[in-house]
Amino acid sequence: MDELYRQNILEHYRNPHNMGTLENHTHSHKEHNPLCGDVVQIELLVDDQQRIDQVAFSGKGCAISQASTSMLTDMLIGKTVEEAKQINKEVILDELGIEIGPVRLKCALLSLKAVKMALYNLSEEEWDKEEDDW
Amino acid sequence: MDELYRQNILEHYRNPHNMGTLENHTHSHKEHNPLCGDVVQIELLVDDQQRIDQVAFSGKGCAISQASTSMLTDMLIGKTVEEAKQINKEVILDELGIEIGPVRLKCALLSLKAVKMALYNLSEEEWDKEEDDW
Amino acid sequence: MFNTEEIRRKFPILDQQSNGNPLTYLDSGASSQKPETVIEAMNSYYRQYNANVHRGIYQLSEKASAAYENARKKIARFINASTWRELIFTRNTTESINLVAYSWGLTNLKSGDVIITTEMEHHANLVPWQQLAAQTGAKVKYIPITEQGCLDLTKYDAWLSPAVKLVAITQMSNVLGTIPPIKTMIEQAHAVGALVLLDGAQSVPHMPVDVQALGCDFLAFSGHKMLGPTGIGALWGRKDILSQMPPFMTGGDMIKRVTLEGSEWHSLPWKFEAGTPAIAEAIGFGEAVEYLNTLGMANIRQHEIELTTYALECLNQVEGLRIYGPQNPQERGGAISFTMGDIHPHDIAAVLDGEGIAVRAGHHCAMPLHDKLGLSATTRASFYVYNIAEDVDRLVNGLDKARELLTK
Amino acid sequence: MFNTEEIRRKFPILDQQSNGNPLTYLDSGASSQKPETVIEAMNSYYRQYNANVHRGIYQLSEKASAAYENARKKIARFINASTWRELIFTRNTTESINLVAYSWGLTNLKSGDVIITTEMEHHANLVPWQQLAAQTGAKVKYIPITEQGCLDLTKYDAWLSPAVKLVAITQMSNVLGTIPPIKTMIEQAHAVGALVLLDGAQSVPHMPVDVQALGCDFLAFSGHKMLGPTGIGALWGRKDILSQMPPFMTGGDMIKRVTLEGSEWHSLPWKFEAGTPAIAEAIGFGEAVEYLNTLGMANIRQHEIELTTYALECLNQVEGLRIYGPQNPQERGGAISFTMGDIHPHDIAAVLDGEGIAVRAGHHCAMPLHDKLGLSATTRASFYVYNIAEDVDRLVNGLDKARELLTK
Ligand SMILES: Cc1ncc(COP(=O)(O)O)c(C=O)c1O
Ligand SMILES: Cc1ncc(COP(=O)(O)O)c(C=O)c1O
Repeated sequence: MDELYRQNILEHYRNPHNMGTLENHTHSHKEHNPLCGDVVQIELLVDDQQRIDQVAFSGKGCAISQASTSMLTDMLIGKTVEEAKQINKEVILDELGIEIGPVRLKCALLSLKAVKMALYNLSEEEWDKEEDDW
Repeated sequence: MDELYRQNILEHYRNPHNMGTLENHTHSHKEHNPLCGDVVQIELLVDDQQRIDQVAFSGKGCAISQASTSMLTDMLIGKTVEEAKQINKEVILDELGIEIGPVRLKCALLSLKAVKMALYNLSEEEWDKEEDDW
Repeated sequence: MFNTEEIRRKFPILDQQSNGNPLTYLDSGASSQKPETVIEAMNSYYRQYNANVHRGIYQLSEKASAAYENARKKIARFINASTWRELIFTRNTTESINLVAYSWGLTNLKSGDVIITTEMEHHANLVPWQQLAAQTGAKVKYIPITEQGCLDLTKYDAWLSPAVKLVAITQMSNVLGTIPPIKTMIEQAHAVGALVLLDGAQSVPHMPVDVQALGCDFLAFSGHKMLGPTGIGALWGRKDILSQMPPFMTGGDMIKRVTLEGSEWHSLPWKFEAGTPAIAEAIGFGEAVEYLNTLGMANIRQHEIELTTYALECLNQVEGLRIYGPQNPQERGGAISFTMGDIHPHDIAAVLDGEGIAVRAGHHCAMPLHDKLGLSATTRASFYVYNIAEDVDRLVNGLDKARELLTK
Repeated sequence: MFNTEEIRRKFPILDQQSNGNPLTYLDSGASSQKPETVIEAMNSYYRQYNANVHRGIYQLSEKASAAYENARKKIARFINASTWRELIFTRNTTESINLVAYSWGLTNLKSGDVIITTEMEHHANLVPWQQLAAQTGAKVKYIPITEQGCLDLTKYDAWLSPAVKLVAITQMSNVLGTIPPIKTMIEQAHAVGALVLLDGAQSVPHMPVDVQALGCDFLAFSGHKMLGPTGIGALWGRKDILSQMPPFMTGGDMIKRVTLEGSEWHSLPWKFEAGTPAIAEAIGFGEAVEYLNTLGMANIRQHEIELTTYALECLNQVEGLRIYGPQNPQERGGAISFTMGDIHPHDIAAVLDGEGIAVRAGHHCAMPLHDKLGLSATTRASFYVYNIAEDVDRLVNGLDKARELLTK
């Protein structure tokens, strides 16, 4: 547990970055966590050069999902959409820096899923493939 | 096994009593064993005094069912219908004189069920009650 | 009288460390632990007389058949069925309810008919009725809950009419703990000609249940929540009703005769048990019921009332903690769901896990209830025969720790 | 290469006396024995990390969830599924087939459609289609068998047409042992747009099965026939087809969202797994598959071909004995059904039991096949990894004894 709520996670949880809404967003998506009913809403402003200028998120969630969303939004700003596509499960888990069980994995990846759906309309099918291990 | 195929059972199996049909029967019933598809056909001649004068059986079956049917027909002859009603599972098992597993029990009791159905139209429900233990 | 020390010795699993702390298992509402006797009963089957049942004419199979059918008898007697023929083995409560929805529901319901259930049901006693309604044109009505987490029976009274064909209610809520006044509700339902199905997933493990005294028509429950193995549950139904119902699944073992033109069904209960059954699991379930009998269901209920009383007392004093469901331990079971400030239930559960305390966090398969409560999730602690006051103390300490760590 | 002595040591159950004789288990076609590793895998779950799966945020539950899902992956890989999402846990083959009949069948079949199956099917792959036909107005056609116990494929060729929506056939007969030419039959079915369901209850335990190589659409099989526990089976289906199918049973765990107005379903495979699954059983099943992999399915097939060769040789010499099914061991599995004079199969089995030999007698859940053969019952001996030539010798001796005792 003490492992799970490491300082970096607690900091993002207590003071999440990029929380709020973006009036002038170009992309957005709202994603539910089927396991707990949590919701994250992601809004992005992508410019003509396909670069992510601004990101904001809102919604309810546990510390893990709030922290991972906060970290993800930091990562996204300044990246191109192509670069953002490279962000995957491993990148998020690295950033969180904790070992995570299968249930909490959904929490940790909820915002990543929302971003992918928002940016390039990833299908549930394709998301499953990203998440699935053999 | 040697227990199961005791001499008395083998004798009835090799030379079953009252095998055949009764042209002038007053009651009859054909019963299937759902476990093995065996069939026994029972025919009875009951007189005005409600006494069983003659019994005959036909059909296919294993040694246990053939022997128990043969023994049962012997028992029935001369009994009144009321007396015949008293014949139950225990009587048959006593007569066979062997310990019998749950599967073979169906074989041993097939003809008793047929007789009860023939004589007084016992319902499946009532038969279940006779056969059921708690 | 209720010797928890002795009881806990039968559950060696409880005697382990979890994240460096002694395991405090408070999730029996989801699935209970199993005593050694249950595990050993299954091992004996697998190691000594493993064989398929019903048709084998050899020692192993005859022994297996007898054990399987004997387990059925034990469980039938446990709920005071009038005959073991009324006891059908299923995988779990969910399958038991689906069996009724498919077999009884599809043949007996039509457009305009009404199914009454409640807002506090587990999805298992809710989604099958929604599906049945969609298929038949029947309508589902949900008895609302009051502020106190009880059923608002004025609605029930108002809705009862000859159009109501089925009342499907839980005998004990897995979230609120609520025990509705089932007996009266059954009488009222019968008065308008409706059948009553009880979801006994939480009640049968935790209190004496007598189907004849209750007068219900169906009762569904799961082995794994009552010291038994996974993969086995039961549907009890009144014989006259079950006899009229068509089979649910078809195949081997449930037939009397098959030809290329059609089939005749086997008698009860086998008509509803298609294919090789969960043999080891039935045997384990029978053993579980035997052990529950040894403890005595009234004693178990009493033990849990005492534990719940203590838990409510303690939890009510935890800062920011709010309990959902009745506060009177006599009117509720030992599943206690709560929130604590705006700390997410996932986080509470995770911090507790770090302390070795196993609780559940989420919607507990009762999303409509959580919607009604305006919550997406709660944290739930639930008790069983092996739980002790110390478990409650540890929970309270863990909650304090969670508050410290996670309050913003 | 195939070290039966070593294998038998993993099955201590075989090392027992039955009626005063060493046990000779020849009924694996009905249910196999389980190696210690399978029993111990389940015991570990019950004794060390027993908890419900999927939602628990605590160590035991996370470990249980991982083990459950890991078992699914092992089994999916065992039949070479392209993703584990195609592997649905059921109770047994029978439920797997019923799932397809209810979910796929009721939504896709209409009056005039045709289902092709065969005369040699187990009731599990026959009665559900009869029921489905009765409900939808579709028609079932049965490919007849030849004198040699093979399928009369001229009929299959003749019946194939766009009206055929489903071909449901066994990959290995549990009575005759017959292995039909599945791959060609699948290609032919697909050419007219029909789907193909394989009953793999006998094939998956006894030979390599690769669903991608076969190109079938559904495959049903049971854990208990392949060294796994009772209470667990599997349905494999092609993802694109499964995705389109409505759920079968509904309740907890298979939903994404439930409101009083309706529900959204969870993704594959959970959409088809309602309620608490058979957790210990899935874990045991996964372990069984692991052990089969160690032995190697091709080796197992080879071992059984050798044993069947020897058994056919010996049995063909037994006075009055008649074998039903193909005589070429390459074209058949190791289930050998026979009659001996007019001695009733029950009596043969009972005499053999007295010698410690476990065989099955009856219609083996294939009444239409027995009708066709003009029999009400046969005696069946069936082999698996732990059987040896000596078992065949004992069987032959036992048969001689039965003839002596029971010839009139
Ligand atoms: C060919 C075949 N299909 C189906 C079944 C049914 O399997 P289960 O009883 O495990 O559902 C069996 C086993 O008896 C079988 O041999
Ligand atoms: C009240 C209630 N009903 C139904 C169920 C479903 O039980 P199972 O998952 O064993 O089918 C549960 C258990 O989660 C429950 O608590």
